[in-house]
Amino acid sequence: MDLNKLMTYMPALLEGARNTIVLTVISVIFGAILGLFLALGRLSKNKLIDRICWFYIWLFRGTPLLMQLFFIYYALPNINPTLTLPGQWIPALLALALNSAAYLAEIIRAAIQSIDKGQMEAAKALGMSYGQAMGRVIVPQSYRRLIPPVGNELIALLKDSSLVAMIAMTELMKVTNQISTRESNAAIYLPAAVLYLAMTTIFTVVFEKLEKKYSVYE
Amino acid sequence: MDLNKLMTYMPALLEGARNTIVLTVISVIFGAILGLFLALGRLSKNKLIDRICWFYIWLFRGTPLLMQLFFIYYALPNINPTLTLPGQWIPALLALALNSAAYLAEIIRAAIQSIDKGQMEAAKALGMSYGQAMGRVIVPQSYRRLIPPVGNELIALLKDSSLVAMIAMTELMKVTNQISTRESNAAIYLPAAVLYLAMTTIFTVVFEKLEKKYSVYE
Amino acid sequence: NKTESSDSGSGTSDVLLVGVDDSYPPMEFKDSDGKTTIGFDVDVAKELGKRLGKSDVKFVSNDWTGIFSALEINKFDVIISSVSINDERQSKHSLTKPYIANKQVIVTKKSTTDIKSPDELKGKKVGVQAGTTSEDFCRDLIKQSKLGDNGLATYPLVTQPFMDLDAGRIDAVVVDIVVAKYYISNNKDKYNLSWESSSSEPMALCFKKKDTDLRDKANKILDDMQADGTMKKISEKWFGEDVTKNLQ
Amino acid sequence: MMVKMEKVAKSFGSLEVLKNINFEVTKGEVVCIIGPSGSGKSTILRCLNHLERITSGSVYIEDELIDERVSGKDQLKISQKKVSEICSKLGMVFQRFNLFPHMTVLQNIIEAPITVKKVPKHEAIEYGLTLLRKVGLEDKKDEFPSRLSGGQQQRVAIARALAMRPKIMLFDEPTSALDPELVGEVLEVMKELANDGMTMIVVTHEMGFAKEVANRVLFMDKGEIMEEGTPQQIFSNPKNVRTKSFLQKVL
Amino acid sequence: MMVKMEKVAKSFGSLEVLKNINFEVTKGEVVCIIGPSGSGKSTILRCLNHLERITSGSVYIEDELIDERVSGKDQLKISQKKVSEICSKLGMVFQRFNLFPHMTVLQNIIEAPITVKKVPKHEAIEYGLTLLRKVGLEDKKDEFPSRLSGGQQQRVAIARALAMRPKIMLFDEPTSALDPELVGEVLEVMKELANDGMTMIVVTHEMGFAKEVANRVLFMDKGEIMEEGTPQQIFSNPKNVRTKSFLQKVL
Ligand SMILES: Nc1ncnc2c1ncn2[C@@H]1O[C@H](COP(=O)(O)OP(=O)(O)OP(=O)(O)O)[C@@H](O)[C@H]1O
Ligand SMILES: Nc1ncnc2c1ncn2[C@@H]1O[C@H](COP(=O)(O)OP(=O)(O)OP(=O)(O)O)[C@@H](O)[C@H]1O
Ligand SMILES: [Mg+2]
Ligand SMILES: [Mg+2]
Repeated sequence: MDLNKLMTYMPALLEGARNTIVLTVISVIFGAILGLFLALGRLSKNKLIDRICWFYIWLFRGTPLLMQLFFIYYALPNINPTLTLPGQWIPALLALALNSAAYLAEIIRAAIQSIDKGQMEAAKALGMSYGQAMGRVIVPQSYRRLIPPVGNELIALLKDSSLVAMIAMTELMKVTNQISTRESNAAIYLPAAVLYLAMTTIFTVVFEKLEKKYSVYE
Repeated sequence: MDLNKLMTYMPALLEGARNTIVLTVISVIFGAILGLFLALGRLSKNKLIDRICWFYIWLFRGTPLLMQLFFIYYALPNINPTLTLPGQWIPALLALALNSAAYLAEIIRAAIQSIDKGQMEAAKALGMSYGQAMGRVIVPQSYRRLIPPVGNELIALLKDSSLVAMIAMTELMKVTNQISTRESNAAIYLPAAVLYLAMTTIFTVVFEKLEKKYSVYE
Repeated sequence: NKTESSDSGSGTSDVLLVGVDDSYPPMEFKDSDGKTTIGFDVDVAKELGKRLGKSDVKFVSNDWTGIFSALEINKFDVIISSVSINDERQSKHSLTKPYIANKQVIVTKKSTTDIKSPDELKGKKVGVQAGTTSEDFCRDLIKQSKLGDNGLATYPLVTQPFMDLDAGRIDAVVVDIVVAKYYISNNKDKYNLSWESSSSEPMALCFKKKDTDLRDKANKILDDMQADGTMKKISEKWFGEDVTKNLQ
Repeated sequence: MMVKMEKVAKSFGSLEVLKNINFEVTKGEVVCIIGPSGSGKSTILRCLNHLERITSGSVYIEDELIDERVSGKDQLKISQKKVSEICSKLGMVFQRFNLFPHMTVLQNIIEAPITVKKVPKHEAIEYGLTLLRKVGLEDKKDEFPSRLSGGQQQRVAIARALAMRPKIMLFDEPTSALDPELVGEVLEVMKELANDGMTMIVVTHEMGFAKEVANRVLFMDKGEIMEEGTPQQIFSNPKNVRTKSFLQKVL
Repeated sequence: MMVKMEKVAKSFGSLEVLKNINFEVTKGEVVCIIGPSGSGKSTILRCLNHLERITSGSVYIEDELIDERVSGKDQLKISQKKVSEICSKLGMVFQRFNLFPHMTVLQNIIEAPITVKKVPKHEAIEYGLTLLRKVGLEDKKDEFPSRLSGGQQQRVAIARALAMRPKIMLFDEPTSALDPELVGEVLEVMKELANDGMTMIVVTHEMGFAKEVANRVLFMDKGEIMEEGTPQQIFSNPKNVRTKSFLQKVL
């Protein structure tokens, strides 16, 4: 593929890459919020809450993201038309966020559990309630340990988000496929791979910076 | 979708599931072997070896598996016809193994680095060479810590392996897509999701058993 | 005063939403900017939109897998994306009358000389796009034992069988004639059109099951377009000939 | 009576860790608990501030019944608020300091008064600085714990416990994670506290400290208090054979 | 001369950890090294068996030059084989035991003789059992280290070091990770070793042991040997002010 042609395709590729990034970042943010609640649920003394959260995680980690996407996009409206989510962005974001929440929940739980038990004891001995101890002592300490695995999850999602092509969203992978059928040429996958590499590398660097920032007290 | 129809599709689904499992397990085995060498390379004092392994990992984790599949399957023959890999299984296994090797390398490296530094010191103080210390003391201790993340990687691969549909291989996801297109009905995704859940659950249980077995000395 | 009552369901909006799998040149694909959707179906859709009194036509790019489900859950009003007519689709959706005649063809490499008809596919490997009538065609061949059980490879994208033909993993591609012609004209010294089916295989616009009124209106418009030469014009623009004649 | 345990027993599953524990501590008393590893010394302290719940028996703090159980069943409803109140009467210092690593020294000290006791921030800071001066670390107030030596960290931990204005201080082997030359500075702070009249229960292996500061020494073995007496009685003239053999090993 | 260091200096980056270290140990001698945390005691031991490389100076083991460097540059080529040989002359016991957790006690002991020295397995087992008897743990030979108390683990670690039939034993605070009542059993084994005539260099905070067993005591501070002498000289009559203040804190 010559350079001229590549340059004409570049805006489309870049727009695809932008959609990929936006999808990924927004889903991770919502996924992390839901994941935190799931993680706290898994650590809860209430057996029922623990079980529910366990089931959620089991279900969403045990089935392919693609099926979850399909389910939310195609099957929900079949079950009941009022469950039709408008447009492409909302079902795509919902599926990605629900999926990553399951992974992030386990990451967050591991980070919380890796905090020295002495910290919870010290907090309790000072009279803090479980909630205060979690909120003021345990969870803040887990931030730094969360950064590397959350970064990995974000990068995994960056690549998995290509599956939303299946539900009519246009992101980098879909744009690449479209161009490749036009050209009947696999060479277009090369610039797309470079764009993916660039995105993952940038995210990696950002997360390494963040990690350094949060290690001041170590 | 009524039960009768489901039963007629069941053999196809099961065959798809079998292919999924075979693909996954074989790729993880080869991926782990390559990953171990990459991990040792990353820990090597030789800067060049370290750099090469780093680059490999960066490249294969930074680009989507789908692109790696495309490259191996469609682009290699373009570059040089002698690079054409025969059939579907070999290129599929190659791509999955190369991809998972990058992830497993980082997992193995982390496990090795998490072994108390005192172990290497004790081994060296007893006169062992670096290789002896690694082979007899450090790596065997890392097995137990490897089991949970390798289990996760295997389950991730179980789901990612659905991408081989791109290179005309038939596995569970593809079978499901074909049936759903033919039937114009998304309900077939339900039994497929159940099969995926069954596979991930079985792998999870097996890995938990393994972990328990390897913790005798703890 | 028909118009008041008959714009049913999703057709009520001022914009016609058209579902396309826009990786199927020259029927529907991306322009050289990689963004604009163009092709024969696209022009037909635009004309349809105009004649339906819509202010605009928007294209929703949906992968072939799932495109029919997406239609029935209101993601768009109509699929205009090289939908071949078959019983399955007739029963589950509302298809118009044929608007273009399609045919299955066999494409081989220039160097291949031993495949001149489907009868010579025995022992060969054939590639098709998954879920298309080309796949159905090959499955029939398998049933008739004209093609081996392992002789069929299915791909998500229509280009992929051509790439695999290049790689030498398969011996022939079975594909819609319009697509075949597009790829052959782009790679004149690479591919051969080895065989062309005699029976033509009509394509239709595909509406939702419940949108029969809209389908009927579309049928009328298709007739008009045929009659006033619009179809011929569009066809000649994309194929250099009129492939919209002689539809049964 | 500041602290009283009556017929306290504690099991973890089938493992009996405490058996029929009875003891009292009066105001201003310094009681040292000694005994071999695993004998249940830490568990006694942890049962006082509800870090562990007793299996049966009764526990009183300042003559108030704060826990009563019969074979694992509560005889007494206690709310989180009540537990907080008990905890703020009891200051606890751990072997491994357990400072909050993500907070500076001063933040460590003011955290609990502000969040638990709702003390206004400026007041908490003022008292925190007074306490830091007392343990000789005012200049370290803005350091993170990881920058401090073990001895300094333990002194901060003492200040943190004191910030809740406890009536009784519990020390669980406060010096055994310290390098030998740092042990002295922590014991010094503890001696001062004792001299100020603080009621203290100290689990320790520092026999010198026990001899010098304790009013009473308890020797524990296998979950029981085997012997109890003044430091002279215990160290110079132990009656129980197990006390004798333990002291032989340690002294 | 079993061990000799001449003008040894060691830096980590810009941090000078050892400065102009000179000392000798003769056959059968027991030398104790004492001093505050961070003074470089461990680093001396680690430079002897190449766990760290010196920055400049010379090191001799059994009168053989085994390391010589001038400002970080090797003056001497040493192969991995040579390093193994040096290590098998020097047995090292660490503060944190560092037993191999995935091997049983006996496997821990025979591992190095078999893989490094290529001793036949049955011979290694036989000698291993002899050593286990010596440290009083023959009945634990098939246990994993995690099942042993700290004191037992440290005795296994000593047996593991002895299995290589070393000429010199190096101990780096062998008892400071132990509960006080377990210290005695380890010191007992070490005393026996000394009585058997083993050359030993012991970094320790156990002043009692140093007084009783050492032929010579070195006091280190800030990377230098500040004072050196018999236990009497050092403990009863320290000349250096820093020695005095250190001993005051510790005794
Ligand atoms: N949470 C727990 N679950 C089960 N067993 C426990 C738990 N906490 C303590 N134990 C056991 O209870 C016994 C007493 O423990 P405790 O910590 O009170 O002893 P200790 O006298 O403080 O010993 P040390 O000097 O080692 O701190 C030990 O056998 C210990 O293993
Ligand atoms: N690998 C290393 N990198 C950088 N600095 C080091 C390293 N190892 C030791 N040091 C530093 O060298 C100095 C001396 O350390 P060393 O462990 O020899 O002291 P020590 O006398 O054994 O102390 P301790 O009683 O705490 O074991 C310390 O300041 C330590 O921080
Ligand atoms: Mg304790
Ligand atoms: Mg040291």
